[in-house]
Amino acid sequence: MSDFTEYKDVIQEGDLALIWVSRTMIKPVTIDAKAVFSTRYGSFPHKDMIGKPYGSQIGIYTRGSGKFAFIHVLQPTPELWTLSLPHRTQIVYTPDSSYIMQRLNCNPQSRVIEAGTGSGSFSHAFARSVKQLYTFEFHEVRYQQAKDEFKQHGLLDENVIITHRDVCKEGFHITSEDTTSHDFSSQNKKEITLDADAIFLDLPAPWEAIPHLEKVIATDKKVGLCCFSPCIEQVDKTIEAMSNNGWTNIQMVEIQGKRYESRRQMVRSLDDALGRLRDIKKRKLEGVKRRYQVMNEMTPAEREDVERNHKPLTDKAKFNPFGKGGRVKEGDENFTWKEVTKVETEIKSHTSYLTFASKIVNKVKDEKLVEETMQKVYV
Amino acid sequence: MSDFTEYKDVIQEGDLALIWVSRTMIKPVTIDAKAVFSTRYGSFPHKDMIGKPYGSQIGIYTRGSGKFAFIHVLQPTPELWTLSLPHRTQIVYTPDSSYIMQRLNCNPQSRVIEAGTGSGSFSHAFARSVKQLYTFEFHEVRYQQAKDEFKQHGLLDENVIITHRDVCKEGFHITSEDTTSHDFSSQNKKEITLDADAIFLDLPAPWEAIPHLEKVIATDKKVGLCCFSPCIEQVDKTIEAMSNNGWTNIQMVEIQGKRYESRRQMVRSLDDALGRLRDIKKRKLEGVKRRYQVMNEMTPAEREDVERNHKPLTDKAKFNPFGKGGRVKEGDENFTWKEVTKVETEIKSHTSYLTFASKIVNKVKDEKLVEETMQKVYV
Amino acid sequence: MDPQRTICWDQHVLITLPSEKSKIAELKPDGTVSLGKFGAFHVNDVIGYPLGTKFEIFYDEETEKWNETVKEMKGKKEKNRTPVGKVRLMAPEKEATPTSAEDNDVDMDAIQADSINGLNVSSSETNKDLINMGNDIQKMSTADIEALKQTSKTSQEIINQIIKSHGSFDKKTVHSQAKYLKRKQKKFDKIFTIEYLDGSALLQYLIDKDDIQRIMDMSEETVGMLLNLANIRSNGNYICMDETGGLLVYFMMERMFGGIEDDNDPLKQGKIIVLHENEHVNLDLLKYSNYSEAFINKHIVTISLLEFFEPLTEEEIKSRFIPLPKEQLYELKASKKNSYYRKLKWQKTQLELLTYSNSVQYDGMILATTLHLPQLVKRLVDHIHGSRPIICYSQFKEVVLELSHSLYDDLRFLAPTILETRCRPYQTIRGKLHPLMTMRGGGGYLMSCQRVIPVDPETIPKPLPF
Amino acid sequence: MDPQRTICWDQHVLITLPSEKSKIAELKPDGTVSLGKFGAFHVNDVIGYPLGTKFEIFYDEETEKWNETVKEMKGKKEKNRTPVGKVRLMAPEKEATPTSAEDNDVDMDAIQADSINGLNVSSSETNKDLINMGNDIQKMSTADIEALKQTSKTSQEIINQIIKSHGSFDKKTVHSQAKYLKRKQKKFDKIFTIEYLDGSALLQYLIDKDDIQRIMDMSEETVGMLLNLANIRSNGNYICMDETGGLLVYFMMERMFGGIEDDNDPLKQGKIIVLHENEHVNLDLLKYSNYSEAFINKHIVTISLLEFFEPLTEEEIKSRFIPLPKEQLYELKASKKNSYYRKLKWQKTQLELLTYSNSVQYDGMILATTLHLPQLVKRLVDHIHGSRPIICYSQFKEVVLELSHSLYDDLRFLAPTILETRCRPYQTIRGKLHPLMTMRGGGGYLMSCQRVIPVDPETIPKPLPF
Repeated sequence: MSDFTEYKDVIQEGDLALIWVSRTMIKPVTIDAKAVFSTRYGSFPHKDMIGKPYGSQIGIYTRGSGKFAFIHVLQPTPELWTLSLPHRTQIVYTPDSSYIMQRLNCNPQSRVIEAGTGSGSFSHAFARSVKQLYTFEFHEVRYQQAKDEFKQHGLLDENVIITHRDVCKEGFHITSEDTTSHDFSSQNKKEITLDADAIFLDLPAPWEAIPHLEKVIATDKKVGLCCFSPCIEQVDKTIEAMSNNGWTNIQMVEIQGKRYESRRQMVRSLDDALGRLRDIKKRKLEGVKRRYQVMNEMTPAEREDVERNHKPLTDKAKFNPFGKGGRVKEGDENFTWKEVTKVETEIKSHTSYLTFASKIVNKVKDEKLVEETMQKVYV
Repeated sequence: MSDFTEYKDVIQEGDLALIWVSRTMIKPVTIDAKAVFSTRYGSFPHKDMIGKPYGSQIGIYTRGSGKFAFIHVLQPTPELWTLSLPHRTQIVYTPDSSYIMQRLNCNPQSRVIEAGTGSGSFSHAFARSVKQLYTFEFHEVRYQQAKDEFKQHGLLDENVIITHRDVCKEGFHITSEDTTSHDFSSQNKKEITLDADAIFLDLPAPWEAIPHLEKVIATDKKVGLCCFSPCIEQVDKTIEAMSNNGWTNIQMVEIQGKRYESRRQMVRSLDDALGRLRDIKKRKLEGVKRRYQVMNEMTPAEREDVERNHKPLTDKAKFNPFGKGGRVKEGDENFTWKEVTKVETEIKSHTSYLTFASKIVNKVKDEKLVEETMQKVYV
Repeated sequence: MDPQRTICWDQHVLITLPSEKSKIAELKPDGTVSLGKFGAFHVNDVIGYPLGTKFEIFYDEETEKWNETVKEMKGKKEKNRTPVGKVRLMAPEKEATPTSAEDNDVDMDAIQADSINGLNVSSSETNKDLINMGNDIQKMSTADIEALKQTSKTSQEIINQIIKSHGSFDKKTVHSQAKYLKRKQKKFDKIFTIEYLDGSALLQYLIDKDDIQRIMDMSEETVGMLLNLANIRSNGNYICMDETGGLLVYFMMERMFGGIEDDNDPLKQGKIIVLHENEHVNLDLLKYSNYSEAFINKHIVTISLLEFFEPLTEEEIKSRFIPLPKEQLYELKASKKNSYYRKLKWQKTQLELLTYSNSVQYDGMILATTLHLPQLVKRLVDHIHGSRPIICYSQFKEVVLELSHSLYDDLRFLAPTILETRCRPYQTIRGKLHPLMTMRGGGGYLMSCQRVIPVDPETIPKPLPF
Repeated sequence: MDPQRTICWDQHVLITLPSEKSKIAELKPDGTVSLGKFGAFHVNDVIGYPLGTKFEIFYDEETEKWNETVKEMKGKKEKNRTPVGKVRLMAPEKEATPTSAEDNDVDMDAIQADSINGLNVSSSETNKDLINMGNDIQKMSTADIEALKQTSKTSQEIINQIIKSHGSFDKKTVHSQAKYLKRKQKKFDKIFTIEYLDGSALLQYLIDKDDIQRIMDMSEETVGMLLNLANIRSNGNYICMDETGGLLVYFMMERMFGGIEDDNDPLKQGKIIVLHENEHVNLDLLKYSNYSEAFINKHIVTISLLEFFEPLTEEEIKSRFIPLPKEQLYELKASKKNSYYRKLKWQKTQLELLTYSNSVQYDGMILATTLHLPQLVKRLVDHIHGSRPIICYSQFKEVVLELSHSLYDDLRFLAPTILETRCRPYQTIRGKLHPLMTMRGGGGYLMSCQRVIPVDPETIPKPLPF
C-alpha cells in the first residue's frame, strides 16, 4: 500500500511524510534516519521523528537563541499534498477538485480518465477515491516527472496508469506500443480496455479530445465528463463539441472557494472615547493653569527656554482605555475583543470554468440480463 | 422642487410619499386628506399622516381584533423607490446602479444619457445626483408611462428629458421633431446640445447604438460609457463595437450584491446534551422498576389494558435544557443564543455584465484657454 | 445486474420530471410508478436500461384498455388514478436540450425552432405590439386543455393545439414564443429520466422538496469538499455526528463503497461511528440507499453521546451477565434460551461499544451538528489519531468562527481554517451564456484542521551552550 | 479652465503608469514631475489637454541638452535625477490596448502582434522544447539594458533589442512570446496617463500603495452603494464619522459638488458634520482635493464627540465673553484688539457648534468608525431627521451583525439590513475573456436602515366596539 492509501500509525524509515512548518511551508520528506530537516528556525533530525505517531509535534531548542522551535510530521493526503506544492504551479485546487469528484460521483467503483496530468495534484485525489485512474500527459518532461512521483508515492502499484500522449491528436487508447507506466510484458493483452465512466479534461482545447472519447468510455452506463477551461470562449467551443458528439445534460458552473482568517477587533465604547476626551480636556486646562503658575515662578531665562523649545508642561493622558500610543497585541486580555472573520487579502477569484456533460452510448435494455434476473426475482 | 430632491420635513397634502408596510410591501401614495390607505391589517386615513414629520409611525387599533397595527410614512428616495417596484419588473438594482454611478463619477456636473428608460428606476437615481439626464425609451407605452411618472415626480421640471426613440437606429439627437418631454416652444433652438459625459446603455444590442454616440458626447473631456448586458456573447459584441469606435480602457465587471438576515442560533452545550440523556436514562430505569411495582399491584384486567394500549408509565423528561417538544421562539430569553447571519434563501446570482469604456474625442490642447490661464497664473 | 449501471428491481432511483422537480421511487417488480400529471409507467418496462436513460410515456389503445380494466377491477377508489402508459426512449435529437434554461431567458433555436416552424406561425421582431393581458389571450380554457390531455397521444400535439388557439402568438418575438413554448412544454411533456440515487441526487431531491433546513442548508459543493478534506476512504474508521437525517452518512457511504457491497475486500472494511444526542439516532435518509441491512449494520455503528462518553465499565458489563458453560447452556429450557441469547448479544454489543468508546483511534472526525462545537470538539479530539482530519460543518460562519478561535490555543489542533465554497451554475446555452439569474443562497461553512500531538517543551533537551 | 475636463495648473491629478501603479502629483506651474524609471516631464507640456489623456515621454537632443544644463547648474545633488523628456500623445492605435490583462494570460493579437511580426522571429506551436532556465537565456545583462535605456529613444527599440538577444524566443509559443513582451513593456514603456482625481481614483491609488487597512478595507463598490443608500445630495446636512483619513468625506464632497465650487446655487449649500474621537480630526486625504480652503471650511464642520455630546451651554459661552458696545470697541488699544477679535470668533464658533449639536436635524448619518456601534448609533439617532438614512460601514460582517441585532428592538430604526457588494473584474480581451484569476478580498459591509419616529400606542384611540 502507498503512503497515501494506508492509514499509518507510526513514522517509519522510508515513509513519505509531509513536514508542516507553517501554512505556507509544507515540505515532503522521505524519512531517513541519517537525514536532517532544516528550516531557518533550526534543524530537526529525522531520527527524532521515527517511532513517533503521525501528527507528532517535534520540538527543539535553537542553538543560537535557545528558543523553542517545532514542526509537525503529517502523513500525506492528496489535499495536504496540494497545499505543499509551490503556488506557481498550475494546480486544480481543492474547491474545484472536490466538486468535480462529487459531481462525477467518484467512488471505489469509478474508472477515471484524466488529461492532462500536469502537476499530478488532482491525480492523487482521484487515486485515493476511485478504482482506476488513467492519466495522460502530452509534455514529455512533465510525463516523466509525474511518472516518477507516482512511482515514489506507490500509486503505480495500485490504481494509476500514466501515459505520454497528445490525446487531442491520438485519442485515449493505451497499447503496448505506447510510452506508458503500464507493464504489458506480464500479460498477453496488447491493449487496455479503459471502460471509463468519468472523464476530466484539463486541456487548452478539450473540443479536440472529445470526439476520441467514444471509443474508450463505458457503453452500458451513464458516463460523466468535465472540462476545465479558464476562458469563456473555450467553454463555448466545448459546449459545441459536446453537443456534436452526443453528450447531454450540458451545464457549466464556476466554483468560488474562500478561506477566512479568524481575527479579533477591539470593542471600543463611545463612553470610553468620551472619557478619554474629557481626560485630555481636563489635563489641558490644568496644564494651562499650571503652565501659568510654573511660568510665573520661573526666571526669565528659564521661561524663554521653555517657550523656545516647546517643552510640554502637561502630564500624559491617564485615562487610556484603548491603549493608544502603545502596541496592543490582538487579543490582549486587558481589552475586550469581538471575534471577526476576514477573507484572505488576495482571493483566487477565478480558476476555470467547469463544463459538465453526460452520455449513455448504448441506450438499450440488456434483455438477457433482465431475463436472468427476473428468474431470480420470481422464484 | 420634486418630492425626490427636496428634503421635506412634514407630510403635506399632495406629497408623494412611500408607505412602508413591510420589507416586501412599500407603496407609493399621493397624500390626500380625503383618502385612506388600506392594508389587510387595517385602514390608515391620510389625515392622520398630514402634519406629522416624515418617518412617522402611524398606528391604529384594528376594528376586529383590537390589535395594534402600524405603517411608516417615508419620503421617497430613488433607492426606496426601487424597493417599492414590483419584483417582476426588470430593474437595475442598487448594487449595480450605485456602482455604475460611482464608476462614471456621477456628480452635480454630469450630463448623462440613459437608454432605455425601462421602469425608470435608475433614472431616479441619476436624476438625484447629476446635472442633466437624457433618457431614451423605444417602447411607446413604456415611454408614455415613464414620462407620466417623471412628470408626477417633478423630475421633468428639474433635470430629466425623456425621448421616445429607437437609439440603435436613430441615434441620440433630440430635435423639435421628436416625441420628447422637452418643450421646444419656449426657445428658438430646434435641437438640444447633449454634450454628454456619461452614458448608460441597457439595450439588447448596445453595439448598434455605440456608433451613434460620437455625435452627442462631450468632445473636450473624457467620457464614460457603461453597457449592461445579461449574456456573455453580448459583452463580446459590445467590446468589439467599443474598440471599433475608438473607446478605450474597456473593462467588464460583474457586481454581486448580497443581503444578510440577522438570526440567532441556540447555544446547546455537550454537557446539557449529556445531562438530558442521563435524565432520560434514569427516568427509564425508574420507569421499568415502577412499572414492575405498579403492574404487580394491578388486577389482571387492568394489567391487560395497560399492555394492550401501550400506556406509558414513566414521567416526561424533567431536564429539558433545549426546550425540546415545545416551540421555542428565536431569541427566547430562557436560552442562550449566538448571533449569526444568513444570506437570503434565494440570491440574485446574476443581473448583467457591466462593460465600461472611456473616450476622449478631441485629444487636443485648448491653446487659447491655456494662454489666457497662463496670464492669470503669471500675474 | 449492476445497480450502479443498470435500472434494477427493488432499487431506489431518482426520477426527474419536465417541471424540474424530482421524486424518489422504489422499483418494485410488476409495480407501477405514478408521476402525477406527467403520467404513470410500469416498472418492468424500464428495468434493464442504463441508469440515466430518458423515457417518454405514451398512450395507445392497448394501454387504454388496460387502464379501463384496472379501473373496473379496483372500482371507485381508483377513479383519480393516473392512467398507466407505455414508455419509449426519447429521440436523441430531442434529448439534446441544453440544461438550466431559465424561464426568463430561453434559447429558441435550441429548444423549439422546429415546433414553431412546423406550425407556420409568424413572429414579430419586437414585442412592441404585445399588450400583456395574461391568460385572457389564450382562447382555450383550462378545461379545454384538460380534455385535450385525455385524448391526445403526445404532448407535442397538445402544445400545437394551444399555440393555434393563442390570440397573439404571432405578435410575440421569436424569443418570447420560445419562452411560451418552454413553459407549456414543462407543463405537458410526459418525459422522465431515471437516475442513479447518489448523494448529490438525494440532496437535489431534498432541495427540490424545500427540505433545506432539515439538512442544515448543506450544499453539494460543501459536502464534496468535506469528503475530500476528511480524506474519506473505504478503509477508514470515522467518528461522525449527522443532524441531516443521514444525508451526510449517505454521502460518506457512497464515497466509501460506491453502492456496492464488496465485503471480501480487506481494504473496504471501514466504519462510520455515528454519535447522537437523542436516545435514538436519526438516519432516516439511509432508507433510500440500496445497501442491505446487514451491510449497513456492519459499517455504521450508532452510539449515543452518553454511551460514548460514559460507557459502562468492562466490569459492569461482565458482572451484569455471566455466560454459562456449554453444558449448562444445553440444559436450559427453551423458554429461557431466548432470554439468555438476548442477554448474550447485549453483552457482546456493550463490549464492542466499549472498544469504540475507549480504544479506537479514529481516522477522521466529521461533525454536522448544532451542538456547541468548542466543548464537543475538545472532548472528542483525544479519540482521533494524530495527523487525521477534523472537519466541522455549520450552516453559519459565526459558529465555525467561534470554534476556530477556541481551537487556536489548543495544541492538539493544527491550523484551524474556515472555508467556504460556492457553486455558481450557468444557463448553458450557446449564444445565451450567463450565470443563472437567481440561485439558492447559503450552503454552509467548514472548519478544517488536523489532529496533532503536542510535545511538552520541558521534555526536550536544551542545546549545550557554545 | 474646467478642472473636471482639462488638465490644469495647481491641480492634484492621478498619474497611472505602465507598471499599473499610480501616483498623485500636484501640477505646479513650470514644475517637472518625475515618474522614476518611466522618466520625467514638464508640467507646462501637459496643461490644457483633456484629463484622461495618455502621453509618451521621449528624449531628443534638445532634452538632452536641457538636462545637461540642469545637472551642471544644480551640481552633484541632482546626479541621480530622472532626465526630463518631452511628451507626445500616444498614437490611438497603440492606445486601444485592452485593460486588465493578467501576466499569466495575455492576448498577443491585441497587444503585440505587430512587434513580433516586425521582428520576423518564428514561434513554436507549443512550449514543448522550452526548458525553463529563468534569466540565463537572456544574453543581455541588466547593465546592458540600463545602458540601452540611456541611449534609446523609445521603449519599443529597447524591447526589440531584448528580443533579439533572447536565446530561445523562437521556441516560445506565440502566446508565451506575447506574455514576455507584455512583461518587458511594463518595465520599459515611458507611457503615462493623467486622470481626474475623483474618489475612485484616490481609492485606487491608496490600494496600489497597500494602504488598505488605513482606509478600513473599503472598496469602490461599497462606498458607491453607501453614497446612494445615504441619498447624498448637494443640499443635505450629514453627520459623518470617518476613520479612513478623509477618503469617505472626499467621496461625499465629489458626490455633493463634483469638484466645482458653485456657492451661489442655493441648492448646493449642504454640509458634512464630521465627528471625531480624538482631539483633532484626521481628514488628511482632503489635501488632494482641489477645493479652496474657504470652500472646505464652509462645507465641512469638524466637532469632537465630546463637544458634540457635551457642548458648552449657551450661558457658559455667553458668560465667558461679553462683546463690547461699538463705542468701547473703537477705544480699544490695537494690542488688545487682536485678542478681542479672537475671543469674538471663538464665541461665534461655539454658538455655531451648539446649533450643530443641539438644533440641527440631519439628513443622514454615515459612520465609518471602529468605535462600538450599538451605543454610538443609539446616542446619535435623535439628531437625525425622520425618514433619513442611517448607514454604517464596517470592515467586518460580525460588527454590523451585532449592530443590526441591537437595533432590531429599538423602534427608532426601520428595517436594519446587512448588505455586501462585490465587484469582480474580468480580463477583458476578446477571445480570452475570464474573471481575473486573483483579486483583492474584503471590501467591507454596510448596515442600512431608516430613521423613523415611533408612536406611543397608548396615545392612539381604541376603536369603538361593534
